[in-house]
Amino acid sequence: MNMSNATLVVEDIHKSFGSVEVLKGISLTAEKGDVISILGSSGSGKSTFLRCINLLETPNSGRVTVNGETIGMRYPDAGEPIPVDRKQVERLRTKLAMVFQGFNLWSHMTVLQNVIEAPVHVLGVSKAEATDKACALLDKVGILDRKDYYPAHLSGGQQQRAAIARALAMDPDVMLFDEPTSALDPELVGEVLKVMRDLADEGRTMLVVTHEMGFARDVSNKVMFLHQGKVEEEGAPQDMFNNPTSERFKGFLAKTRG
Amino acid sequence: MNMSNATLVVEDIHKSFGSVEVLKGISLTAEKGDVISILGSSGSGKSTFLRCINLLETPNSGRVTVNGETIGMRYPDAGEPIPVDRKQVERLRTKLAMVFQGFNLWSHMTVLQNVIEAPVHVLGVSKAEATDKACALLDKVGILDRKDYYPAHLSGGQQQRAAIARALAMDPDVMLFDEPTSALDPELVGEVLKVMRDLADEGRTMLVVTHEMGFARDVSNKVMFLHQGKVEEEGAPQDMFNNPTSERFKGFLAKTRG
Amino acid sequence: MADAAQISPIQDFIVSAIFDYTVVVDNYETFLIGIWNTITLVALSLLFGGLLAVPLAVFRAERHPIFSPLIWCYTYLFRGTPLLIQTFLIYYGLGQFEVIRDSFAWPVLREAYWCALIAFSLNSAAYQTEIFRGAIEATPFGEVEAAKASGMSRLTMMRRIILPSAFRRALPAYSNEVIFMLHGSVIASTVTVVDILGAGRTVNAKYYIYLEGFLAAAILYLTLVFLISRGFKLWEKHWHAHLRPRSAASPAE
Amino acid sequence: ADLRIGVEGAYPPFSEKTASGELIGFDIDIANALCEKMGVTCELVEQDWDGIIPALQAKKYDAIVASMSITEDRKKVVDFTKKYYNTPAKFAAKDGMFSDDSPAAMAGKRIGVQRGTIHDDFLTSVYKDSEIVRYATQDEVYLDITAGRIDAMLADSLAIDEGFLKTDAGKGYSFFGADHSEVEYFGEGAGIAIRKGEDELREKLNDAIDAIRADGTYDKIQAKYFDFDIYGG
Amino acid sequence: MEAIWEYRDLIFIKGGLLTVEVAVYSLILATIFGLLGSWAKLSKNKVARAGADGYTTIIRGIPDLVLMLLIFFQGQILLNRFGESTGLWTFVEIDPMTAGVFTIAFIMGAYYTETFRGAFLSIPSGQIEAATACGMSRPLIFRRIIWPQLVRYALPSFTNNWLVQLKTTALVSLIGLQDIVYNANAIGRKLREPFTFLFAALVFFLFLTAVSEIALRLLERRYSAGIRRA
Ligand SMILES: Nc1ncnc2c1ncn2[C@@H]1O[C@H](COP(=O)(O)OP(=O)(O)OP(=O)(O)O)[C@@H](O)[C@H]1O
Ligand SMILES: Nc1ncnc2c1ncn2[C@@H]1O[C@H](COP(=O)(O)OP(=O)(O)OP(=O)(O)O)[C@@H](O)[C@H]1O
Ligand SMILES: [Mg+2]
Ligand SMILES: [Mg+2]
Repeated sequence: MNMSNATLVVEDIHKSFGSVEVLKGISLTAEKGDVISILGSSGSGKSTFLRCINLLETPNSGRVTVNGETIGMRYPDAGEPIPVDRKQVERLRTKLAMVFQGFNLWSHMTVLQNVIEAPVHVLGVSKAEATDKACALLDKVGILDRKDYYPAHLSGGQQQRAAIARALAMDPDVMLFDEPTSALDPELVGEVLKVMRDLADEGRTMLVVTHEMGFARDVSNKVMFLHQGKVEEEGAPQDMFNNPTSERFKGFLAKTRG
Repeated sequence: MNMSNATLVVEDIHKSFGSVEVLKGISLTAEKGDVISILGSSGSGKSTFLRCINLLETPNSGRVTVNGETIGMRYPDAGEPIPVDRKQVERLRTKLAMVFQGFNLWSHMTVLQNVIEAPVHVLGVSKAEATDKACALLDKVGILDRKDYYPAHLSGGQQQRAAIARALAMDPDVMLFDEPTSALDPELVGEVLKVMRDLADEGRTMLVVTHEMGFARDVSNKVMFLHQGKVEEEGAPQDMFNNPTSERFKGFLAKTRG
Repeated sequence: MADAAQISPIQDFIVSAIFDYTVVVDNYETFLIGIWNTITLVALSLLFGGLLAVPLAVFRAERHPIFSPLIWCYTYLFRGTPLLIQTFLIYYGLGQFEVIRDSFAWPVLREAYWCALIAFSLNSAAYQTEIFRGAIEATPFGEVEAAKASGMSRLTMMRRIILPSAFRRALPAYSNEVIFMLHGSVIASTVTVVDILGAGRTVNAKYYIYLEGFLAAAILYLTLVFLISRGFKLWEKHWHAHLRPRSAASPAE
Repeated sequence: ADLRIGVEGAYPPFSEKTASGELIGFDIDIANALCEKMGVTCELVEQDWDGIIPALQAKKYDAIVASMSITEDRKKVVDFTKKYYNTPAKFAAKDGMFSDDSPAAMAGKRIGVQRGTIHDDFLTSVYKDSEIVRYATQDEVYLDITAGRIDAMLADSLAIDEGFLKTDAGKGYSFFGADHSEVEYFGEGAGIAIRKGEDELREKLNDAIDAIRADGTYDKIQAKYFDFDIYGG
Repeated sequence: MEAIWEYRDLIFIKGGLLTVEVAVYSLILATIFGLLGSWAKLSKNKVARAGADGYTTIIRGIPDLVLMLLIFFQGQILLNRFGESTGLWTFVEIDPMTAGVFTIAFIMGAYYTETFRGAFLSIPSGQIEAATACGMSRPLIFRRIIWPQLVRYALPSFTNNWLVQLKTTALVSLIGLQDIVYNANAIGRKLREPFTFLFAALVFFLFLTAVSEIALRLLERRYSAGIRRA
């Protein structure tokens, strides 16, 4: 596998919960600037895959390499594998910013505080600098005027945009999105998709689990379709959407269009 | 008004909440075996009217006569009217069994206990006799196998059928239904409507507040349409549904069909 | 005349219920000492109790395999027995042992005030541990994940995300604990500390009376509770801005 | 019971409790003897010292036999019978710790005393430079002097002697300074307190005191506890 | 240890029994206060509501020991004066037992008031309507529909309050009631072994709490029939 200048390489990830194998060997390579959409029906393992990448779930086997640095794992005889070096995991997580379906903003902090929190307390950026940058980012996602609001006082779309700003504030190499719009009312989906589209245009590397076919087709340059923990089909969006080869993906498309 | 052999006669009920008059003089006569559907848009006063009949709400004026016996009311100079004789109200309530939208089963009792509760403790029937009869009724509504379940462990449709059995166990002269199916998932509505249809076929006297046009049209022999606390139109279902005279009822039909 | 005869017993009754406030005013210095002792005792035991409770609560919430059961025993012991006995044990009980009387700790333990403070702090720590543990365990799971995903170490996460949000959630329960601690602090008066009740007892004993000292104490306590409740309401209003419904939407500050 | 009598229960040798919870002591015996003389049945009610007068006022009992000194202050709130004994108050402390008991010598020291007693009044008025630590019962004073929480204590000399110095715990402690019986502070001896205005009861009690002194009952009781005359001059 | 054995009767039998007695009597009375209080708080009558609010505010504002001392002394005096001035009675004794039981009940009643109020509000109002619609009388509704559910919803908070109440009984020792704390303290003082005796009392309380906790949890399980669990 050529990983010379790939930003993120994920190799042969397996993951079981108890006796159920949820991921059965999934690999993925993201070059700089790639926008990869991950599709699949509910329960196919999309979230689990994304969470294995930044080790929110510990994969049973497989390797994750970020910018050429592979996360070291130990495999004890009994029990779950453990990362060799906690610090390494924490450092690499700062490179892999994640945006959750449920926003997960810290509810006791204002939007601005949410955005500067990790830069200041994880990266060690000065507060003034972090604040300047945060304001720029909040402006970019269009909620600068809400910077002193608490999350509970924002609409879902605004909360998700704040969460995106929070992720961007880490200057991540890869952004991971797990169904960023599916907890939103239909009217609010648009504003979040627009921000994501802008990010793609900027050349950000992004992995997006989504049910928004429009986004997958128009914005991403690679699409990956998961089924029962395996990659059923992958390729460029125009090929996949116009000439789906696998029966399952055809069925999936039919259902989501219907 | 001829009330010789009418089971239930309601005359000129007025009811205000605070300064808002919700019922502006409503009358109704139910002969034995009548199935009367009460229609009307939300807020038109259907529930309030039903609740005035068994004095769950105290009407400001008007008379309710059950089987020839009129509920005596006192009208003090200030404040709400009061029933002259609590015992009379309690006795007549046993003749007017009510089935609520929200089922309102007693959650600390099993289905069987719910059904025998009032016969044993209000009518003074022996427990053995009440149990026999309850089992027969539960069989009739099709949930005899669930008799020892607690309400929380039943589906909505099963709960509503238990509530109907509870009402039937009182051998009421009139059954009052307040939107008995509207809190149910669409799949469960059918099973409750079927039970109600069977009751109508048996010749039970029933007053049914409902949004189920099919039921009103096919099962009832009288329909009453309320609008803003007044009877806007009433008559036989075939006349009313085929040739609605009032504009408002026409509009209502158009909306519910659409 | 008949009226007067009827009124007088009632008047008599009422007059007998009125208390002689001059003895309280004359002894205001004793009461000032009492107020000072009560307030410092309550404040310090809450503070020391809290300092102890935070790490204990973290160990409990993380279900540390060794510490967690030990801490459970500690909280059970202190929550399951009367504060009165705990205080007596520390004040009268420890003095029973020569080793303790000869030890370095004795200069502290020989002071009634310190004994009360130690008993109250240990007791309050047990209650506060349970309060904080509940609050920590109630941290929304997603917020913890978000913290992990942004590369925070466990310590940073605890310090920046979990504890601050837990403290805010604990506030209503905490205000109750403060009031219960104030209630409990009267036990100090049974080990010679002149707290508010102690001041009342001293004044009572001085004049061979019963009502005035206790009633003055009751009024002082009532006032303190009122002030504490008010204080917490304001604090909550400020600290719970992030929880208020959206209708009250307004920027922080 | 015809008469209820308040007693203290933690002031040996005048009143204390046995393992089975029975009250014993000089005050207890005197109370019982008086009742017998008056020909009434009595009930003894235990009450901590600092509530002992309030409880009398509240009619929880009708008389107090608890080594209560007859003083002017107390006479303002209760009536007294004649005295039934009179012994001086004395300071006690660790052997050799103090050589005299002048206020100057004891300045800055902690003196333990039972709250609301004449000893408390005396210390409060005379020993202004000492720290006075007040206890609910005399037993607690003994406990804390052995624990070293207080430097000295002041109480009735007999009580200290019998209740503390002669016990194991009192080894190494002794009296110091003068006998204190200044009438302005210590009154004219211990009497029986009753509610104001109940003269009939007082006269009956006075007669009974005279009677037990006359018929030798008093001496018998005294001999049980002391080897000298505590009735005083 | 031998000392404890020698005094076992006085401490555990007499004292311990008295502690339990005070706790149980005051529990019964406090439950009644609590029911009355919650009824008043939920009633439409403004005076009743204000009275109940005042009651709970005062109790929350004044430490239990202070209240106990006030009631023990001043309560007796007021009762006497009232009896004398109206000529109804000359003396009704409030012995330490009555005062202790009454005071604890009065204090805890305020907490049970909130317990029962909360429990009452948890009963879906529809169930009461359904009972009314069946022709049940109000006492019947209370007995058959409200009470069993009230017990169920009140139990968790009731358990907490009971544990507090059990510990509060220790305070009766301070008004001269010879419960386990009083006896342990007095004997410990006399024998100069206060730690030994107080520790015995501590263990006794630990035992009481553990037993009642287990018993109430079992009761809770029994009464929660029909509740859907997450
Ligand atoms: N913590 C867990 N423990 C046990 N099973 C789990 C856990 N997390 C996920 N699973 C199971 O793993 C499978 C894949 O879950 P996953 O959340 O990855 O699916 P998904 O593709 O994201 O679905 P959706 O579109 O519904 O979010 C599911 O069957 C799920 O039940
Ligand atoms: N207890 C009450 N207090 C004040 N207003 C009430 C009360 N109950 C009902 N109302 C008002 O009376 C009006 C009629 O209410 P009612 O519940 O009878 O309507 P409905 O026809 O049953 O409507 P729906 O179809 O929504 O159940 C409404 O405006 C309602 O807000
Ligand atoms: Mg998912
Ligand atoms: Mg309705």
